[in-house]
Amino acid sequence: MSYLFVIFGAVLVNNVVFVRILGLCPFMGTSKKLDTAIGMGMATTFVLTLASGTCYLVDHYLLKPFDLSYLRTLAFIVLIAGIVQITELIIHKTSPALQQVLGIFLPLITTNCAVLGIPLLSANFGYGLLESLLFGFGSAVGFTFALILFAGIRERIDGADVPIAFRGVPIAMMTAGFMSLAFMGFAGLDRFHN
Amino acid sequence: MTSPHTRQPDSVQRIMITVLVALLPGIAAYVWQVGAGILVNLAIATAAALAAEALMLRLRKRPLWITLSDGSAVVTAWLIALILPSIAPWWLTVTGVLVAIVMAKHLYGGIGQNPFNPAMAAYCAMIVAYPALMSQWPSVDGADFATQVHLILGGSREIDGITGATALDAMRTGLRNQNDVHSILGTGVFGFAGGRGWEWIAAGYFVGGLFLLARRVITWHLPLGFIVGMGLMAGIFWLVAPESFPSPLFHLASGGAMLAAFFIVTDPVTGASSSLGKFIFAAGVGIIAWIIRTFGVYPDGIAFAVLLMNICVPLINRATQPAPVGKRKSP
Amino acid sequence: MALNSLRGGIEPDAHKKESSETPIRHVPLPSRLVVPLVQSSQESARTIITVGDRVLKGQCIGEAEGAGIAIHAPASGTVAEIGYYPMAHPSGLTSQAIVIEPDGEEHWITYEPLDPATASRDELILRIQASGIVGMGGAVFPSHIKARSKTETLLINGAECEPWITCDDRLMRERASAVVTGSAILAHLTGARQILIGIEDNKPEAIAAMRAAVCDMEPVALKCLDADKITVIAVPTRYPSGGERQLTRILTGIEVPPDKRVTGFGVQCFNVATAYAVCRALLHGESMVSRIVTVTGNVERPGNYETPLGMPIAELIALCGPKPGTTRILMGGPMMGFTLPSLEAPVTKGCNCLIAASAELFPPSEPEQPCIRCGSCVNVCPIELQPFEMYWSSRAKNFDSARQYHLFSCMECGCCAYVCPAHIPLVDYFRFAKSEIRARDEEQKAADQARARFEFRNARLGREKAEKAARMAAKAAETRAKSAGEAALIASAVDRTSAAARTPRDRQS
Amino acid sequence: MTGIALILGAALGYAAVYFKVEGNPLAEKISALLPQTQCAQCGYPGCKPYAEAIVGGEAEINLCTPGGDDGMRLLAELLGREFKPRGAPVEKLKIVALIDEQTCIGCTLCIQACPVDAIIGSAKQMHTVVSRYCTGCELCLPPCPVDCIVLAEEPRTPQNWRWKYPATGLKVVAWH
Repeated sequence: MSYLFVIFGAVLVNNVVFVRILGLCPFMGTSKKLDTAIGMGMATTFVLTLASGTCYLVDHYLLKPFDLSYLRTLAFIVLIAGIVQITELIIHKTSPALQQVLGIFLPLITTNCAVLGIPLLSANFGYGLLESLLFGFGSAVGFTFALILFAGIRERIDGADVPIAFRGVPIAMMTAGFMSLAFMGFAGLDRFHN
Repeated sequence: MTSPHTRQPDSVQRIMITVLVALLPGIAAYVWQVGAGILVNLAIATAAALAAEALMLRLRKRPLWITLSDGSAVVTAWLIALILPSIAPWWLTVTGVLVAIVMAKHLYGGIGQNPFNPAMAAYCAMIVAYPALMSQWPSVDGADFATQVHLILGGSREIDGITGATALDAMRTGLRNQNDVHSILGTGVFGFAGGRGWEWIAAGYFVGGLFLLARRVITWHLPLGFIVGMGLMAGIFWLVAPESFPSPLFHLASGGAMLAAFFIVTDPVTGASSSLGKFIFAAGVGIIAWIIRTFGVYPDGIAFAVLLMNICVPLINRATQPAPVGKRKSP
Repeated sequence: MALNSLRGGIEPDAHKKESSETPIRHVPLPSRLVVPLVQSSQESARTIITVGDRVLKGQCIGEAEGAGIAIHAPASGTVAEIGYYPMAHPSGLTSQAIVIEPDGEEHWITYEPLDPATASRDELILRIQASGIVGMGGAVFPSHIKARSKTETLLINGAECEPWITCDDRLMRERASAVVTGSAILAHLTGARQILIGIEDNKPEAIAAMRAAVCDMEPVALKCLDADKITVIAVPTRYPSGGERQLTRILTGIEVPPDKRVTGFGVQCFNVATAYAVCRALLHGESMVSRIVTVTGNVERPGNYETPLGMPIAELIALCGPKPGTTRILMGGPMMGFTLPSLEAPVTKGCNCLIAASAELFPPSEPEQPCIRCGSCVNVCPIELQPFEMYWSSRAKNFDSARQYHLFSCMECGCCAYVCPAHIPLVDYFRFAKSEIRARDEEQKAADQARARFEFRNARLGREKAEKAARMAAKAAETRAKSAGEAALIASAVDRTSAAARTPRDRQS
Repeated sequence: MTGIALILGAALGYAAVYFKVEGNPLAEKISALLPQTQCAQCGYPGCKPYAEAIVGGEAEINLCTPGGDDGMRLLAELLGREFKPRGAPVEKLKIVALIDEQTCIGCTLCIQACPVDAIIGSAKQMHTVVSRYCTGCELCLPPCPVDCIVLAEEPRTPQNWRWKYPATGLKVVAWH
């Protein structure tokens, strides 16, 4: 049950975008179209789950035994950079259009605070391997979820008579704000866990 | 001049006025049970909404009169006034109206183009910003008209004896204190279905809603979806553990449930487009509202639930787009 | 017989009585008749006369090209001119037309009548094409194409659901026997086993006349189909029940997808006026030279007029006495018709109705307001589309999205715009989006073709270059081989003297 | 740290070999969106080279004149770049070249210049433009020694006539 709450909490209650306000760069950048959003979400899910697991392993079996926890951030950054590179190569091979669309953003996953933040958070929470993986996966699903919903709304706003000063990114930011407001409604739903 | 060259006499204005008329039974019950203070709030909200609408139309260089007179701003204003506590200070109402009209509505292009329900966005923003003020509800017969007006106009908020816990609050506090539903319902706050007095207001909204259905301003999918969604969740848990979960009737009669079922989820602009989509949308609002009421920290989850389902509308529309004649898969 | 209900639809004021109570009147010949070469939705006809020729009424003046139809002189007289005249089309463009000055003698030239029972099917169908018969409901699709395909059930469309129009009503009341005979011949041609004649129940006289005609069928018709295979059905009055697909659904329950023809579903649908024209052409040898036009609205003498094709619309309207306040003339009904850009345009085969519009009868539309997605349009759409979503996409010029909402299934019946409380001209947006998308598709096709041709040319140039290079290389090699041979001779002579002193590498160079 | 770096380096090296990408399918996609007039107004010798230049990052997406704003919008969408409108879109009829057959001397220079082989004719014979294939690229104009080629709009017919954007009280929404 507590595993379920980890996922539930990560997807909805502490949604990485709307509540933790992490990973806004790809959130704004890749949400113009639903297809792009789904692609980016899947890429992030892949990277983030992998990164959570790998980071846990490195943290638990390498850093902690040798008392190197102060290197955690550094080590995680290197790990994530490597994983992102591999992901990029794979996407480059398998889906050229996605690669081009995500071209600017894939390297950015390296510096996507969500991808670094989630493994760090789970290290701080003292999660085990499975929990770390679930937390990483849940957060990434939350990210994807947010991205897809946001893309849907943006596609609709595209047709709206938005004041010129607010067209494009400003109204998207407003929308993200309203969505964040809506997600605040879930506050307190994760108190059964912990 | 292009076809069709003839049109049925109908207008957005007529639709909006019908909605306003349908709200009257609920408002009458409100005045009867809680006091006439709500009328002051309604007036303040209406004035603020019309002023904000006019200002925005002017700034955006859009035709002023035709949109101002369509009544949509008034509907938003009335809904905000009805979901905010009727003794909320005037500036709270005005701020809420501004959030609704300026931010949630006009920044998206005005009537018909906003993805979020303006009134609900205003409620959420207000409850996040002013949680204390937003939970001070007048108790039934607790304050006379003068006191209510005094409070609305920003008078010192000595509120002991004037406010009372709403049914949802009393139920939540009781349950947190490990009391069982039955003993909580025994306290004086509750009437035969929901909060004492408030259930009549809910009944007023219900009557108004039936009027809207009869006038074909709304379709049955939305109210029924909401009632089924909320009723189903409440019903399942109530049947399993009646001592810790109140009945579906309680949920549907308290808080803004009836207002939501007939006047809030039925906002066509921010809702789903197909019949099936409408049902899913409304049921989702009912389910999420119940979850937030039962497990969340906010007193009534309807506004958050509506916003959350507003977010899902594009996806619902995509998933439930009906096939045209002849394109349907044969059953 | 159980009827299926039309989905959606509206019930606008019928305004039928204005024109339906007087018998069909004949129109005096005008001084000039303008006969466009394009009279169907297919290829235009090929002129076979020259200016100055004398022609007889019903004489072929343009032969059918491809799937198109022949055109005929609507009156005897002289060919005065072949020139460009305004079309009865919302664009106001001109098209090539033959102008005939009638001599007033009305000398007919008719074909030999055919007996459907003995004439071959091909012969009959060719006659339909040669007589210039097209769908008279307004779509002007050549009837010979439809008659050629075999079908189970023949629908005869007498619904006439558009307000104001009564030409089919009057035709059925006065000439029911010929309509039934034409229908029976069409059933014979298409091999249909039964005929369903659908007439809206606001035309009780027409229904009665048609039923009487079926009971008392002519012998020639009885040779084509038994009377008990013909059913006259009163359908509920509800626009657009007279749409081909809508009537098909009402009478047979078959739902035809918007991108397919009804023909593929064992159903074929003809207008009553088309059936009448078939009867005249086959049994009397008369080509199509006139049609019944309802003239109504803001005129002194509304009614139905048997009008020679090619009569300038302005003259026809003038005959009916337009009242002051007439602002424009509508061609077709108020739901799907259009404002005529020019009254010089002639009466054509698809011209079923002319309405003189005034501000009282057709008040100008109120200003458009933003869509509130109220769903009224969804409720009335007979094709079960979501017009407001199509509108949202079309307005934002988001054409891919518009197509996803099945924009091309829309038949522009106008029900959505009729009920829209925000007074949005929805159909205008749909027409705009459709023509933009079509133009884009055309451009895309042209671009694909250009790319293919460009790449082919590049390949060709490359090949030519390679061939040239190869030729040059071969030539060079030949020359080199020649000189190399000479060199080799010398070298071999040298070699023999110093072979022992050289490495193999040196020898290669 | 060094160990981690080594392992990752090895993995990357392997991946770089294993997932090596051949060719560039994106250039094909871009090329498919270009109008294929082969007019070279973008500064590249044809639509395909321009597409390759876009992929290579050498060229902006707003160089294609015949493609217009709509074409650029499609490119911006495909590539996830910002669309920068260049001005009000004008509805244009297809433009095709016409050879004045009286003046033509049959020099075949235009035939060689035509990128889509839309001009037929042989030496000393009069040439004709096959308007169905002509892209209106104007490349045949400069080589003609007697200036006998003009560009003309195709005539309007009900088939290529377009319905206008409805004129209403509301403002036209530009799709950004």
